[in-house]
Amino acid sequence: MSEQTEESVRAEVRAWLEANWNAGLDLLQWRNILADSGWGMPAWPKQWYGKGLSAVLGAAAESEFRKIGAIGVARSGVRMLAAATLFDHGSDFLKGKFLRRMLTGEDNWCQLFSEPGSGSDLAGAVTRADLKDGKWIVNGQKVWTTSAHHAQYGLLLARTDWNVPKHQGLSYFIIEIEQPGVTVQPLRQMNGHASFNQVFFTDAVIAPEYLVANLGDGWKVATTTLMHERRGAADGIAAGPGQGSKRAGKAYDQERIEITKTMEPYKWYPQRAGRVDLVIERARAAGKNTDPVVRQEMAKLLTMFNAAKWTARRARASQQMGRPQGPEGSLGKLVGSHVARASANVHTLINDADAMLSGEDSPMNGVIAEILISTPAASIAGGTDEIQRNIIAERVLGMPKEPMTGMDKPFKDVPKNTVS
Amino acid sequence: MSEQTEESVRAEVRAWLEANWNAGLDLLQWRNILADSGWGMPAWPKQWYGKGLSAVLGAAAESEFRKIGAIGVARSGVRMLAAATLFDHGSDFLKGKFLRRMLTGEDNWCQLFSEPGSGSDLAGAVTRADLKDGKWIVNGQKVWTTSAHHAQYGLLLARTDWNVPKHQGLSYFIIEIEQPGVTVQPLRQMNGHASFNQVFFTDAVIAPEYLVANLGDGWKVATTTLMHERRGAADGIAAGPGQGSKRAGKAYDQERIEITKTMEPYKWYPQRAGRVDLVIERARAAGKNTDPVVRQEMAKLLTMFNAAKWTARRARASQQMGRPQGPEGSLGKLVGSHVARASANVHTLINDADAMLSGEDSPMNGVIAEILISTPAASIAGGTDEIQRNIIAERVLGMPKEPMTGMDKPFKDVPKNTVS
Amino acid sequence: MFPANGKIKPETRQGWDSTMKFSFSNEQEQFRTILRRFLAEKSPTTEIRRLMATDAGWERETWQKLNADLGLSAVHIPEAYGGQGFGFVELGIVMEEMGRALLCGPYFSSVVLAANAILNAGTEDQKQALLPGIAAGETVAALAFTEQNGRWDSSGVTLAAEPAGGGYLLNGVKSFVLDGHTADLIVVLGRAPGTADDAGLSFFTVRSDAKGLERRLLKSVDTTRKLAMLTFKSVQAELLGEAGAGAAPFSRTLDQAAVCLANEMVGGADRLRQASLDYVMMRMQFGRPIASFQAIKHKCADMLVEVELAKSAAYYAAEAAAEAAADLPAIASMAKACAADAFMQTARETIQLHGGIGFTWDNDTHLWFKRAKSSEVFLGTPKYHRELLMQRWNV
Amino acid sequence: MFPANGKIKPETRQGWDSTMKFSFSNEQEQFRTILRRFLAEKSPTTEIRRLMATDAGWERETWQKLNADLGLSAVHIPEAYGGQGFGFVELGIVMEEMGRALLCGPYFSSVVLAANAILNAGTEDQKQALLPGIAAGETVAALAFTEQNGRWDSSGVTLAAEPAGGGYLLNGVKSFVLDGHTADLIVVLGRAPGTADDAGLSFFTVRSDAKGLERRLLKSVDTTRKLAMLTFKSVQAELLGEAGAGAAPFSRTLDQAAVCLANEMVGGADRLRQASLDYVMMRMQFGRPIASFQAIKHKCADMLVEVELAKSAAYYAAEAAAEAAADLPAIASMAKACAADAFMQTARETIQLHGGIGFTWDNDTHLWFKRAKSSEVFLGTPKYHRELLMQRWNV
Repeated sequence: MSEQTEESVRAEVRAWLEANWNAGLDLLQWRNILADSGWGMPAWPKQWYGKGLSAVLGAAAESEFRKIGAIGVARSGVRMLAAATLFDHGSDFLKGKFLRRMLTGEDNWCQLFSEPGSGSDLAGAVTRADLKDGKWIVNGQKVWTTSAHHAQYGLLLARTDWNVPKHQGLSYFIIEIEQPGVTVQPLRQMNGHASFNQVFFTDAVIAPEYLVANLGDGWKVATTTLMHERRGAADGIAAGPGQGSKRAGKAYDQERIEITKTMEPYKWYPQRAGRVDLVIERARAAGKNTDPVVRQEMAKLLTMFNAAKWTARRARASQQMGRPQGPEGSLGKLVGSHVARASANVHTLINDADAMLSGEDSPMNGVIAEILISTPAASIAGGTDEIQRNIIAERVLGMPKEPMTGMDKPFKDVPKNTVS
Repeated sequence: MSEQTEESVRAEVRAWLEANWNAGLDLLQWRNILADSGWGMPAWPKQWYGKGLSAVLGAAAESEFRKIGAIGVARSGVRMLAAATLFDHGSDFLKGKFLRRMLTGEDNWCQLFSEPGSGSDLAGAVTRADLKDGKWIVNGQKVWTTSAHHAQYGLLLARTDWNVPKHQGLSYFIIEIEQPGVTVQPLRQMNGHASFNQVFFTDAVIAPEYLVANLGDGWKVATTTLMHERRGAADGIAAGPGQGSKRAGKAYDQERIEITKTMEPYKWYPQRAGRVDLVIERARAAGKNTDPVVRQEMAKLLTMFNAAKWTARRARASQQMGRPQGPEGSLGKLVGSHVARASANVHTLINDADAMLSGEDSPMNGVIAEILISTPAASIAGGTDEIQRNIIAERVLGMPKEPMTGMDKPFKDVPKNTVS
Repeated sequence: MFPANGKIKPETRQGWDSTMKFSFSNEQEQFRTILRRFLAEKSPTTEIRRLMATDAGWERETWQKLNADLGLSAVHIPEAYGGQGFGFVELGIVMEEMGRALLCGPYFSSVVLAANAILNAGTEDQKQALLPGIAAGETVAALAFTEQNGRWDSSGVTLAAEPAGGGYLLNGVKSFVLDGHTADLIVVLGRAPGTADDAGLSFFTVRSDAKGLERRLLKSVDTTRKLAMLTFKSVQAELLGEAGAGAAPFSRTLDQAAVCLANEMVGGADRLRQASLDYVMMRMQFGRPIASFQAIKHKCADMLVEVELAKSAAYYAAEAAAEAAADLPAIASMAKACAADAFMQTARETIQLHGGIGFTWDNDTHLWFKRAKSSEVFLGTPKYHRELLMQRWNV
Repeated sequence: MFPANGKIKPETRQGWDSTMKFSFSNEQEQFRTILRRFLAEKSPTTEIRRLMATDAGWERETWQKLNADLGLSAVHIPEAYGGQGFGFVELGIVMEEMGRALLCGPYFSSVVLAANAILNAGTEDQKQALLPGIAAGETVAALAFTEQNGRWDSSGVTLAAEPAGGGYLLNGVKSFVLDGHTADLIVVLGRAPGTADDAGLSFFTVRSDAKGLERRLLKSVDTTRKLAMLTFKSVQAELLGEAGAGAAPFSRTLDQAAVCLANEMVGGADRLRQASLDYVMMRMQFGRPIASFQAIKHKCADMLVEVELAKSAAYYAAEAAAEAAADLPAIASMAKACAADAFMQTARETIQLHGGIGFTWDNDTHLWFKRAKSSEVFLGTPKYHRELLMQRWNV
């Protein structure tokens, strides 16, 4: 066992799948088998539904699943971040209570960090948790929560001490969403979609054992969650589901339903990114591909788009070669929003008068219109361009932070937003 | 006398010029007549070479000079700022000593505020003046001084107290340039011109009576000088000379020499501004006027250029109507640098390969080349774009200043540039 | 008054340029102040959101009340035709304030497009007959000139107009018609079969209930300003003005419309700029108003520059229209391009400065953002007008 | 290896795109490190300023020493012709580091332009005869293709080449010839009288002392890279390669040169970006390093983005050239346009971040600023290459 090679692992997985995988199984039943076997999360520790394999060997094992199209454990949404956070900071009680049902897909999770009054300044959260007769009572509001309306549990950042500086007064909880004190409402965007929720807490209750790490450790724990989120984002679809196969079988049918549900909030994301892929085809269709001015703008856009793509490839390549991360890894988010903006402009140039139309009346049955009113989100969601520039300047270029005032004040004395 | 109308003033001036003006006079002789008569600076007080007229009546009087092309007093360079500053803060001794020779042109003046270590942060000056046996001893370096090599006197901002916050430790002096302790060197720019000087002080001496206002008032006095400078800049050529006429006569000949000398540092300024006036003509000459992409860029440039011009006209119009100054008045400097940059790009597009050439080998005998290597100054000289944006945000839009650290520290304890 | 072709060298502009006032009179400023207060009250965003959700996009009662109170539809229409007899400078003020308030009403379609077409093309009798109703706000008219090819000039006009009995029969399809589905009177641009471009163009008038006329609301990005597609199947129409002489009045109408749209756009842009400033002054992050962050300050400064430059171009163009200046065509294109870029840029930055909130439906920014997007292309993109500018300056 | 025409659909690129490495090997990184140290030592700005003030712009002794030490001129020339036999990726590294160091030497003219023209057009014997000298740095060659019309493709070539005796007689004028006034060997692009564009093009070689050849240094913005005008009056020349078949090797040479220039430009841009960062970290204003001001931080972040994207395009293009990839022509144009914009933008911002100091002669920024300006147009402006990109992708 200690002497495992990639080949031995692959062989073992193939044999195990040979013996156990059956598309006719009920999805939940199959995932319980996976959890018991440890093959669902081979890189997790043995005592927690895993095989204790290295990341590399774990990836090898998972690739054997993909080869034959065997379904894996549930990975979508926030559950993997929740799990990673629990492994870093959670008690065995919490791991025991939650990990398994994450993998089986019985529980869905959401993240409750952002607030109307604290967007870029997450640590400025004012949602409060107060201990009353042995229970935590939560009041406040969170926002930009994805799929809270499907979630059973949430990762909550709340303020438990107002007399210490802002980063020190936060605590990290797991909260049950399905309780009277929690109200989940959709948050509609300017493009008509509602990809996010607002979550309101009125005397919502948390059992004391659902505190993660120690009282006042909230910022530290939230930082690890965010760190895992960035990593996940970095290696792309890691957190996303296994992309619906066309295969037949009860398990596949059930997985397809699950995927549709989890992907629903994301269906406009390609438009948010500007749909560079449509530019040449639309230009030809509209007869604008011969316009020298439009050609210049298309060329600028496609150049930036390709350069950005290749920059990401460079980052991955040097990572794979085990080199220290260069600057090229941190630019994607910012460049992506430049690309989205430029693409929306080019689509406007190309579609001209038709750019005024939407729905069935607009080109590609509304897709073009959706690009034009979705791209503004690219420079905001997941950290504004301005925050990205701060990060690049400070973390990549090592430039000094701005002198911050009142970091040592008790949070109650720090000026904050009264309304959102 | 108290009941003067514009017409009575104009009549009086015409009569006086009729009796006194003669192009055959020696320029110095004529200007002494002007100084004695008060018609050289009609808006100055009577006891100081003026007529004590209102600004409006003074302007009327001066326009009579222009009508017949009579030469006025010397106005070029910094002298008018020096005079205005002396009227605001100078002792009668100083006015008596300097004002007359400013008007006759016998003395030229320069401004000694900026330092290598303090550009945007003028109040951070470290040139020091120390009182030794009843004289001020100056050591340090000033830079970006125009025409110091022709100047007899300078307006000097120097630090006389290092133990108080930076704005409180400055004093304002008049310093004789022609003395052993002062060395004037030309400062060559990337375009080959040397419009400015560096001025070095090594134990340069200032008589105590040459202190303007009180010790420690330096920043207050410098601010008035800068305020007059901005005004001057606002109504354009106010500080510039009377634009060499073609007329014959000894006085004219001498004035032409004076003008050539004073205008020398400014001869590349039109190129710095981008020479928008040449764009269409150059495009036609290079056959690029039919290129749709070049046409777009020309149209963008000419639109910005005209909108900027009309914005300035709006500001002047509402000023003339006595309305409170609107935002449009404060944008010219920043827009000017956008125009210059855009124009350099358009000239590059138009001249293509020829944009690599300079001197006789380049289009318009080097003018195009000079545009390409002079426009970068437009976004720096007289306040960088960044400083302009701060000014617009704070003074026009009323946005809060950034929290400044250590404004109350003794200047000696404030971090500063060791080298330039 | 208008030169046969609007062509004129930029150099020669300087002459009459000097006759420009570059400022509004005190009376004009007063008019603006009253109007701004009035529209702020009549067109709060709750009202905008209510009307934009309807198919019509406006309501006759509110519209007529609006005209009864201030006679807005009459502002630039000559007194001889029931108007107030002001000029394009005053009309520009109305446009700017309507753009600021995002008023939902058929003003641009009826007063700017249709009325000017009638003024430019119609006979004396027709002006007498048609304009008073528009000026009073009782008749709502629309101008149908663009077709599905989306071209903004005469080259796009294919609708066939053939003489029949006393009048004409129209066959064809018009699209992107502002308020075309709700107007009482449709002014239509058609051409004699076999003609092309500027030749053979004529204006016609059609009543909205005319037989063979089908009107369909188009789904649009900016729901505060409705677009319609009009299908003409042998529709009886009356000639407006002189047969085959439509080209000159048409391009004149387009120039005037571009000037009006430019002024409307700077109004919208200025509203957003102010809203952004108000928001960043009150929004706290990291224990200080975000307005104290240099990146935010510089963005707001740049927005001010954009908007003020665009205002200068729009105001200048309004004066040029008022004076029927020789190079109005060039100036109109310049103002349209300049204001469209400034409005779009300001709208983008306003969302950005609001952060996530700015992208939500409940925040009002998107109402103006969508107006900016549709105004950017309506009457031709900035690119289109920059090319026109070069042509009109004979570059 | 090269397709008859470089045309290929962007979609189909993805295939071989996946064979790209997107990283330099450890050996290549070592080579870069050595080279950077070496050039920093050989080409301090004092040396650049000394040489740029001379008419020649470089010195033979220094140049030959440089080649003796590292054999830089031999890097990408095949071993069969006295080279080191590396490819365009290694050549790209040399270019980037030379751009960073702003080395004053005839590298681009001799090794990139002339040697590649000989490699692409020459016969086996001619390569044997001409390349070893260039690879050793003993022969300095120049490529004369552009003329006073300043066009960068075959359409601009008018120099007449007519057979005479064994060889050819050249008549015409070449301009913008890199190091044309100092090179020992001139490779000339001419055409058969009566032909146009790609037809009838041939390469020729001429010795610098040839009778009837006049060479004149041109005054240029960037004095670190000299340009010359060459006048040919019945100059005896030797045909290089096949008569009338010059078009394909010429466009191939231009693509390879564009890739090399792109890599040189990102080297210069990166040098300026780093210099800006160093300066703002050290420069104090208002009692704090200006690097702590958000406006400065964001500018530096944007500069990094510009430069890193341009690097990606330049590196990708170098690999495409190394693999003689089917759409090298498109990628070369993309890289040239992208790197030129990034270099110019970085140069402007570097002056801006330095403030007044950055505009002075004694500050080194202007040396790179002027290189950026001349590189922006040399081999064609970004606009020109963007249009080529669209053509080469059949858009």
